[in-house]
Amino acid sequence: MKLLEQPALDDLLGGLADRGYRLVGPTVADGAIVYDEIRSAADLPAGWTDEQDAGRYRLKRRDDDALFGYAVGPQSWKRLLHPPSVSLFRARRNGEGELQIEPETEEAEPIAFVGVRSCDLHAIAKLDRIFLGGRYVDAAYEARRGRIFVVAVNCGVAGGTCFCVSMGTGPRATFGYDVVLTELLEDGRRGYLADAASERGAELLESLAAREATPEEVAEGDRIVERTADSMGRRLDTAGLPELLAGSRDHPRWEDVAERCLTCGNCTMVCPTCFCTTIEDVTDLTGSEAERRQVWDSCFTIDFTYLHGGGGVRSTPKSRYRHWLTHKLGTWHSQFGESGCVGCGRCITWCPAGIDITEEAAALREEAP
Amino acid sequence: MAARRKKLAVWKFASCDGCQLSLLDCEDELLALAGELEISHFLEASSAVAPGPYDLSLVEGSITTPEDAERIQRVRRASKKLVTIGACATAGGIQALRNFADVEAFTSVVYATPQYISTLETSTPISAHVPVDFELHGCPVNKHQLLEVLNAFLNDRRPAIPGYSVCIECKRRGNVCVMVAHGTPCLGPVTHAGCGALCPAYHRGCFGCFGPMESPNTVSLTREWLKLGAGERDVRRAFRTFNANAEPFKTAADG
Amino acid sequence: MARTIKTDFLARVEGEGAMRVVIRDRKVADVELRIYEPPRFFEAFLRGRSYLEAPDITARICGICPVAYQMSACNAMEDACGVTVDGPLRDLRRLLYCGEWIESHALHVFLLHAPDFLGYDGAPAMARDHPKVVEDGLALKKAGNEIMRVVGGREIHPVNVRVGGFYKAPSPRELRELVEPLQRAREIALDTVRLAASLPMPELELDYELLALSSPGEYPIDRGRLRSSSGLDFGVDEFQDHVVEEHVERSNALHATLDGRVYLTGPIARFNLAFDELSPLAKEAAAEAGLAPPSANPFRSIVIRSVEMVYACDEALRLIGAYDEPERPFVETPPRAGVGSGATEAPRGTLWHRYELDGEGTILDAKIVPPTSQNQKAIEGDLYRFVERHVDLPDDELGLRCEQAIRNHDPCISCATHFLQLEVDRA
Amino acid sequence: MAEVASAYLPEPFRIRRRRRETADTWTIELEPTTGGELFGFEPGQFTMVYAFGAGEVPISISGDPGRRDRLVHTIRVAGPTTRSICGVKRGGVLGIRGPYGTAWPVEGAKGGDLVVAAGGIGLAPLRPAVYAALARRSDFGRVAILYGGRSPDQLLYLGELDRWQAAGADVHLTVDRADEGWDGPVGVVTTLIDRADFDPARTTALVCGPELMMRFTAAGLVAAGVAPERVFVSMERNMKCALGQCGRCQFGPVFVCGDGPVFAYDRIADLLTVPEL
Ligand SMILES: Cc1cc2nc3c(=O)[nH]c(=O)nc-3n(C[C@H](O)[C@H](O)[C@H](O)COP(=O)(O)OP(=O)(O)OC[C@H]3O[C@@H](n4cnc5c(N)ncnc54)[C@H](O)[C@@H]3O)c2cc1C
Ligand code: SF4
Ligand code: SF4
Ligand code: SF4
Repeated sequence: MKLLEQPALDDLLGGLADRGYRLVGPTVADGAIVYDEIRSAADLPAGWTDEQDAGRYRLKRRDDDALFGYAVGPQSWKRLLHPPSVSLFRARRNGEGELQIEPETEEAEPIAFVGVRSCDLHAIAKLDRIFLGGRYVDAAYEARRGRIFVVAVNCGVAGGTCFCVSMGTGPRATFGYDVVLTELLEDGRRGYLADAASERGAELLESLAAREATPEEVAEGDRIVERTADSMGRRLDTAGLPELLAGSRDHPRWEDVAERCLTCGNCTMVCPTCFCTTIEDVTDLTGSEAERRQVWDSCFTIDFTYLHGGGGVRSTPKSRYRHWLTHKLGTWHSQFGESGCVGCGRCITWCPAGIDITEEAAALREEAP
Repeated sequence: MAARRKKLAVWKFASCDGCQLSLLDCEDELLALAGELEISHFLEASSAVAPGPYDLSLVEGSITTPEDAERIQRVRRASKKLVTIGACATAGGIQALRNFADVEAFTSVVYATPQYISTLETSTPISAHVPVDFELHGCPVNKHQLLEVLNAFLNDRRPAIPGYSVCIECKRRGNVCVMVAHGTPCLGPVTHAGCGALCPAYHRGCFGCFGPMESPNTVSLTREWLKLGAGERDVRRAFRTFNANAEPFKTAADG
Repeated sequence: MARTIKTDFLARVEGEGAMRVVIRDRKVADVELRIYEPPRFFEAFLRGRSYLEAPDITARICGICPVAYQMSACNAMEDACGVTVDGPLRDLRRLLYCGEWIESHALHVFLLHAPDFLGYDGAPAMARDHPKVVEDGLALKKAGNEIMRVVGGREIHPVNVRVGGFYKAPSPRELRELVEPLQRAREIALDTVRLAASLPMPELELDYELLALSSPGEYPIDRGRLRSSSGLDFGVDEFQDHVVEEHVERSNALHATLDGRVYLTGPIARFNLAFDELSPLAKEAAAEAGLAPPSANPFRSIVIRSVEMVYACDEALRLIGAYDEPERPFVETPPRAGVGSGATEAPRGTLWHRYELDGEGTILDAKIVPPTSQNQKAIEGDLYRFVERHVDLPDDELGLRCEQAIRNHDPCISCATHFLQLEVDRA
Repeated sequence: MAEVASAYLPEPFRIRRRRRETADTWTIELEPTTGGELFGFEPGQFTMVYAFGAGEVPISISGDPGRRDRLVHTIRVAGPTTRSICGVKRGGVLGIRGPYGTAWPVEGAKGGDLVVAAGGIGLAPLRPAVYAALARRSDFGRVAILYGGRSPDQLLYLGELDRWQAAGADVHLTVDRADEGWDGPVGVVTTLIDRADFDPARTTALVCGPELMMRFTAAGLVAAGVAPERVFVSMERNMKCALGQCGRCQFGPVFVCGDGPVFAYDRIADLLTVPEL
């Protein structure tokens, strides 16, 4: 384990840039900490934190200048690995007798993900299962995925809607990264415990002016992560959830939540594991060129389950919310052998109606009919 | 491919002209469009008028006079497909605010001699008068969506015009939610997508210019607005603007 | 013998209107410009709305010049609140307005008016013989629209305008992306002045009073006092002391007079009253086109509009060059009870708003005088004199020329109803 | 450079024959434009059929799995995409990818009786199973085909039905609404269960049709004594990718595109009763 003093962190980012990576990390924009292009540590949200609760997010000043003193931002890394809109192919025709399919090609960019939290590492692993681990491989995802460098950060504070501890997905990063950092803040001094889990990670750390961390520093790092684990904003009792949900399809709580649910789809858009898409066909005016695009979709739309003649299978908001929650916490287990939720809390924070997945699940359990 | 160019007609009823202007705003596509389609009736662009029947009629504006109520019947009869464009034609537009007030009083506010004005008491959408094949939302319509509708009708496919919320576009665009992060009341969750989540991208709340989405829960959104400190009057004003006569918004404004 | 020349549906104007000219014994007996566009009662339903809603609501009066409505409404509301918007925010407004001028003028010059001069029924037909002209026109129009899109959010009914300024100020980088297209647009505008000057111009002299905003050191766009060719000079708040609107039976619009006289606002008025304030390049272009004040042939308005496009490109580039991102995108405008008025120069003329607010900012009364209702009498005057001079033209030709004469003033009927058909009656 | 979506790329197939089955249904035979042999498939599997610019939809293969020289689909016009597909003339080209999904367990039915129950267009996905069974007729006990349509003019493959009967299948037809020429039974498919002769204890049943029809027919077969795990149904859900990646075809815990479309009834019987799942 190394200890990086402040300038070395800049060198770490600089080193990644030198190795050809575009840096994407947390930065303050439009009243939130978002993941966007950064150039150096100066673009990180120094001294900022976030206050998160159901349907509410506010940026707040910290009384120190910590660079990672906040929880996860509105949008996840999904945006970069599984972008909101992807062109699949172009088709050309000359009359009816000819159809040319031209695959769209994309040069996957080397990107360094800076400041990935443990829950999001788990989320990326879940996306991997869907796009790489099933019967078919999404080649574009694979290419993008293969070119990232992950700088994880162990969480120093828990957000008001975090529940990774319940989901077993944090707050300590245990896999899926090249380098992991723990931010130590003492007497106005910042230092970063740094550990590598890959060769290129180790190579990067070696190139920095960093010393070995002292056992006290390592212990301090552990304490910080433990403190975070003890201060989760939310919790979720996961015991027997898939069975509970399978048995709760007629639960009155679904009516109750449907009365509040806006079916706006925000939860699915911000969720780091929600992967659903639709296809849009576009043609040019002459009708000789067409394009197929894959775009993020949401199970909260009526079109999502549209069947000819019958309209949407899930025509009521109740059935749409039920599908979403049941998939996240229940049926994902039968499909992929694990939960679909990593406890990041985004769906809670970014729901304009403040609907809380942990509260809904608890209600289903407690008010079991 | 069709040997004959399909005939397009553009009609105007009570409106601001903005939606038909959207067609002229397709600067890059306009000439190609004029090549692919026979623009048979489009007074804003040309005084040449070819007789119907038209393959596709785009109708802008709402019905506010007895003459227009008759004219729309003739337009429908002359059109194989009829697509309404914009909030006026699909929901009655902002002039439907008269539906909630006394027209005579309105007339006398604006015009010195109200008896010269012939007008109905209501502003109603085209669909209240004739069958409509497709309704394109927006005040004004989005020109990319307008092109998509033209394209889809030319190619006989379903237009890719989703009925879900502005929020979905908002998140795809990567905006930070103004409602959650700024406490700004936003109509995005109950508003039909199509604009690309423009207002939140400009740090303001959506004001509903695309009308209600497919399953709008205005009751729940109203509750959230009140929690953010909006007054009931603000809620009523918000729902009672460009799509005031669209049923879900009408109900929401009535509280 | 009486003959009636009429057009039931005036094409290539914004909105719906008709024209009727009655000729008896080779003398013009009557001309009328009739607006049958259905009324939409904006002034009525503005009552009871919030002062902050006025820019978005009044924008819907007209899809061609929404920025004009938004800006006049903002000016009036800020006047009522006792707030002045200055510095970079005001510059941004002027920039946005330049976008609307370029877009609206290009639309009018190329798509609506040029076909009259070149003998086509519309731009699509004209494009077959003069593709370059139409393509240039569209490129110019697009450059204007790009400004609207970047600064305002979209081309029609921009979303970014608010009382006190904007919701979000564009970044200097976003504005810099407008520079190159605007430079190209300016070249096209210069060519357009030459092209417009070369068009065959029917003869006609107008003799009515001209009215425009005036503000020292700048061509009138977004603010100023009102000045007329007869020397009137009054504040925006005194507008109603001079301008009186009356309702005439044939029209769903109101007709205005200035101290009892017929008058004209718009490009011709601005050019004649504020020529000195044009940019050097715009002045040069005018000089090259043989255009100098006084310029009284309304048919030459197409040349003036082209000169104004050169100016608007120039001005937009100047504003972008000098842009400093403001610290906040708007200034606070706490409401207070009272009256506020505001006027700006829409592409087709002066647009005046006046509101009365209560202490909470609720609109108690609204009054909007659009350019087209101000110009309607002047347009009829033009028709009268034009038909008088050309009374022997065959009906078809006369009808077409009359329409062209109407288009000289780029009337916006959607605005005025809150305005056209041509009918010539020769008994 | 990576191809964005190799798995999403259709292969161009040319229509070599098309046949109108009913007023709104066509059977088309396709071959790869590049020549060569058709991919192998099992009865019950489907492909994604792309009509230029209009869209791409799942369509079951309705041809003989024993023949590798052509791909056969039977398609009913349900909306714009299927209208487009059915509008492409002989010589025209469509995009095809697949095959996808699970199969009817024809092999597993050997040694016992086979009941094939179909409603409307549902006979198309079952036809390959009928071909496969009749090709090895002697491997099976009784083979019953129960087929219902809304009206006589909506029944598919009428000429073939006679051949199947001749080849040793016991074919029963019914319609919801009879017309003048119809002298067969009137009623839903379930009413045919009693007419058919099979031994429930050693029967495998393959059911395909509208969801409600499948529910009642499967329940009817079970009531008649067929073991639920020996009854198979084919599900339909909105589907954009058929790769298990668009998430749309979820039916409770299963993905119709990969876990199905053919499911053993016992696996999904309770799901079928949940509204709006
Ligand atoms: C596994 C499977 C096998 C099928 N086999 C056949 C067959 O052999 N013959 C046949 O005629 N039809 C079959 N269908 C149904 C066929 O896919 C639909 O009729 C078709 O998708 C309708 O598309 P459309 O665009 O013409 O109609 P629209 O009603 O306009 O549908 C719009 C879109 O919704 C989706 N959609 C609508 N209905 C369905 C549906 N039932 N299933 C899946 N997606 C749907 C599609 O993406 C479609 O493009 C099958 C469906 C599935 C799932
Ligand atoms: S369901 Fe909610 S808490 Fe769980 S991973 Fe998705 S967004 Fe995060
Ligand atoms: S800003 Fe408005 S439109 Fe965007 S996500 Fe939030 S509520 Fe939805
Ligand atoms: S965000 Fe809402 S008000 Fe704004 S442009 Fe879009 S639909 Fe209209």
